[in-house]
Amino acid sequence: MEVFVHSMDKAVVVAPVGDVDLSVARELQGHLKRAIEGKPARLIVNLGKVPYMDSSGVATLVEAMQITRKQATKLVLCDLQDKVRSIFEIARLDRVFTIVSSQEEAVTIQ
Amino acid sequence: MEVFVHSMDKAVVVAPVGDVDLSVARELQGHLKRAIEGKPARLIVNLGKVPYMDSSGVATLVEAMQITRKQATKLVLCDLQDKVRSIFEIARLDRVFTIVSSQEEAVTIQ
Amino acid sequence: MTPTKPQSPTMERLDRDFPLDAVPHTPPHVVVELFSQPRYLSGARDLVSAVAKRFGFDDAVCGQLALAVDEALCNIIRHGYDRRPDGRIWLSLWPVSEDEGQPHGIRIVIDDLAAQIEPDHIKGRDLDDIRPGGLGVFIIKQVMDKVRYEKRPGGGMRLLMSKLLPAQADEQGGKR
Amino acid sequence: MTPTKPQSPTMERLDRDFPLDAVPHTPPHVVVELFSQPRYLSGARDLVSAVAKRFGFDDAVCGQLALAVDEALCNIIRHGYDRRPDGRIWLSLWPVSEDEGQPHGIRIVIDDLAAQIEPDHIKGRDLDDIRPGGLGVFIIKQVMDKVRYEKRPGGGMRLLMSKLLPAQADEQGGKR
Ligand SMILES: Nc1ncnc2c1ncn2[C@@H]1O[C@H](COP(=O)(O)OP(=O)(O)O)[C@@H](O)[C@H]1O
Ligand SMILES: Nc1ncnc2c1ncn2[C@@H]1O[C@H](COP(=O)(O)OP(=O)(O)O)[C@@H](O)[C@H]1O
Repeated sequence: MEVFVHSMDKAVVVAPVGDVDLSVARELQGHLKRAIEGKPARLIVNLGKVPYMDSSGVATLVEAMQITRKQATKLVLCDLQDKVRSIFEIARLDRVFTIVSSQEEAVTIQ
Repeated sequence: MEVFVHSMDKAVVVAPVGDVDLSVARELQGHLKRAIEGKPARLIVNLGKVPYMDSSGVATLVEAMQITRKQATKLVLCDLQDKVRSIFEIARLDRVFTIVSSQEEAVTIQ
Repeated sequence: MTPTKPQSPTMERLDRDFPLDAVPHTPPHVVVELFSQPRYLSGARDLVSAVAKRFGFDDAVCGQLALAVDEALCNIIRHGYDRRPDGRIWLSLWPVSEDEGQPHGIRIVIDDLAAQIEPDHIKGRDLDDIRPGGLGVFIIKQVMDKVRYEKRPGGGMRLLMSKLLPAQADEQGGKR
Repeated sequence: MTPTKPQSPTMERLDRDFPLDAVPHTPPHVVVELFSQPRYLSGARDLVSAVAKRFGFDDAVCGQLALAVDEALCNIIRHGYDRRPDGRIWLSLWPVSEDEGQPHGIRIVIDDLAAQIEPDHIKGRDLDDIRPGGLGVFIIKQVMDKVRYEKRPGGGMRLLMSKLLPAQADEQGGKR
């Protein structure tokens, strides 16, 4: 996994590339924490280049959600591939997260 | 692996879908033999949907080449994915076969 | 070397009526033995997905079977071996009884030599309690038709699971 | 159960200077034991590709390593076991000595219990002689840095092969 971080005007985009499993979950956690610390209005996690995620990856995102809720940061996930969407559905978290199809939508959705 | 066969005016297109390895090489061989028996002017093997091929698959194509050379059928391979191109290069067969990038080209190339 | 040591070197047809959460008497068709290291998860799940595909599962279910195995292995690495990198894990695969090479499903058994825990204590959390973690066992049970944990007589834990192909599941009243 | 049975249950660091075409004294990190059936080729090669990726090989080389293993397994299925579906094959993987979790390459050993043949008789054909078949051994030797066949003392054949990561290959004069 590699992680690209892109800071925009009012949003930070964190875009991991590659499978997100137990072997890299901590690394993703670090990137998310640093992004959250900057208190952006919006934290966008672009999963377009993540073919696979297990519950370690999901746990990292749940944790990010809990921290962002305590500050004025809106967390949005975008561009999920089918296999990744499937784990959110199985875990019934697809309603808990704000999930949109494209990064453009992630920037504008209220 | 599935195999789609499409007969056009002067060409037959054989398009396997999926990995072509020892477990399916004989099945592909059967499809190629039947296509060749019709003595088409051109036999196009579209590999656009083949992510992987091992030497069993390559052997099937070499065999098809040898039969087509004995009759007035021109064999053209098209749309190879990188991993599949790589085995033709390693086996130094990329110069022995006529290989083009698209099916359109495969229909017209002389 | 593997705890699911074949009792007979010949390959018998698996009995269709053999319980789907027990270890068959025939040797596993594929066994992966690996160290308890997260970097080997991807290899294990890609193998499971590829084998399931050959057994006839569609791509979506292959991905889910790989996920279930990944979750089980993660739990062994994290809870069983407490992240020690030198624990051994055995992942064994069988086709469920076959008609002319077409299996009716897949059996997966995962063995370890880690600390034993009461099988009843291995359970997923209530999904309404949203917190990081606590999803692995729930996911495994969602994905598989049958799931059973047991203490291995020789030490360590064993997870037995299976999933039938849709046509078979309909016939035998399993989950799709 | 596997012929490359670990001699020590602890995980030692592999010696960087240990010959790259010998079986290390440390247990393999991953062993896949499978029946000699073509339908298990895809699982074996997807595992090899995923493990190689974690060891640091780029996607193209991962694909080539998977191909080399596939060719070796095909040969065991076709020549060694003469397409019998109940032969056993063991595929063992090790990282070549590691610096802080970053291996220098991969070692692959493949064992079978099939008929023995003189290692010298296992050779690829002349590539100019274009005919169907006869490419497997040539491909294996093209892809890997070191390749050696031997008769196993206990019966069956063993193929030992390894490939270093580009940086290491430069240093040690291996192929890229
Ligand atoms: N292989 C195992 N060995 C020991 N305990 C386990 C194992 N698998 C699961 N458990 C127990 O079951 C609980 C639930 O597991 P899981 O649903 O995966 O969530 P999590 O691992 O995030 O707590 C774990 O917290 C652990 O106590
Ligand atoms: N595992 C093996 N067991 C026995 N013989 C083998 C094995 N691998 C290769 N050989 C021998 O080496 C020859 C060359 O193999 P290969 O290059 O793969 O081409 P092919 O298998 O198409 O003949 C084979 O024909 C066979 O005689």
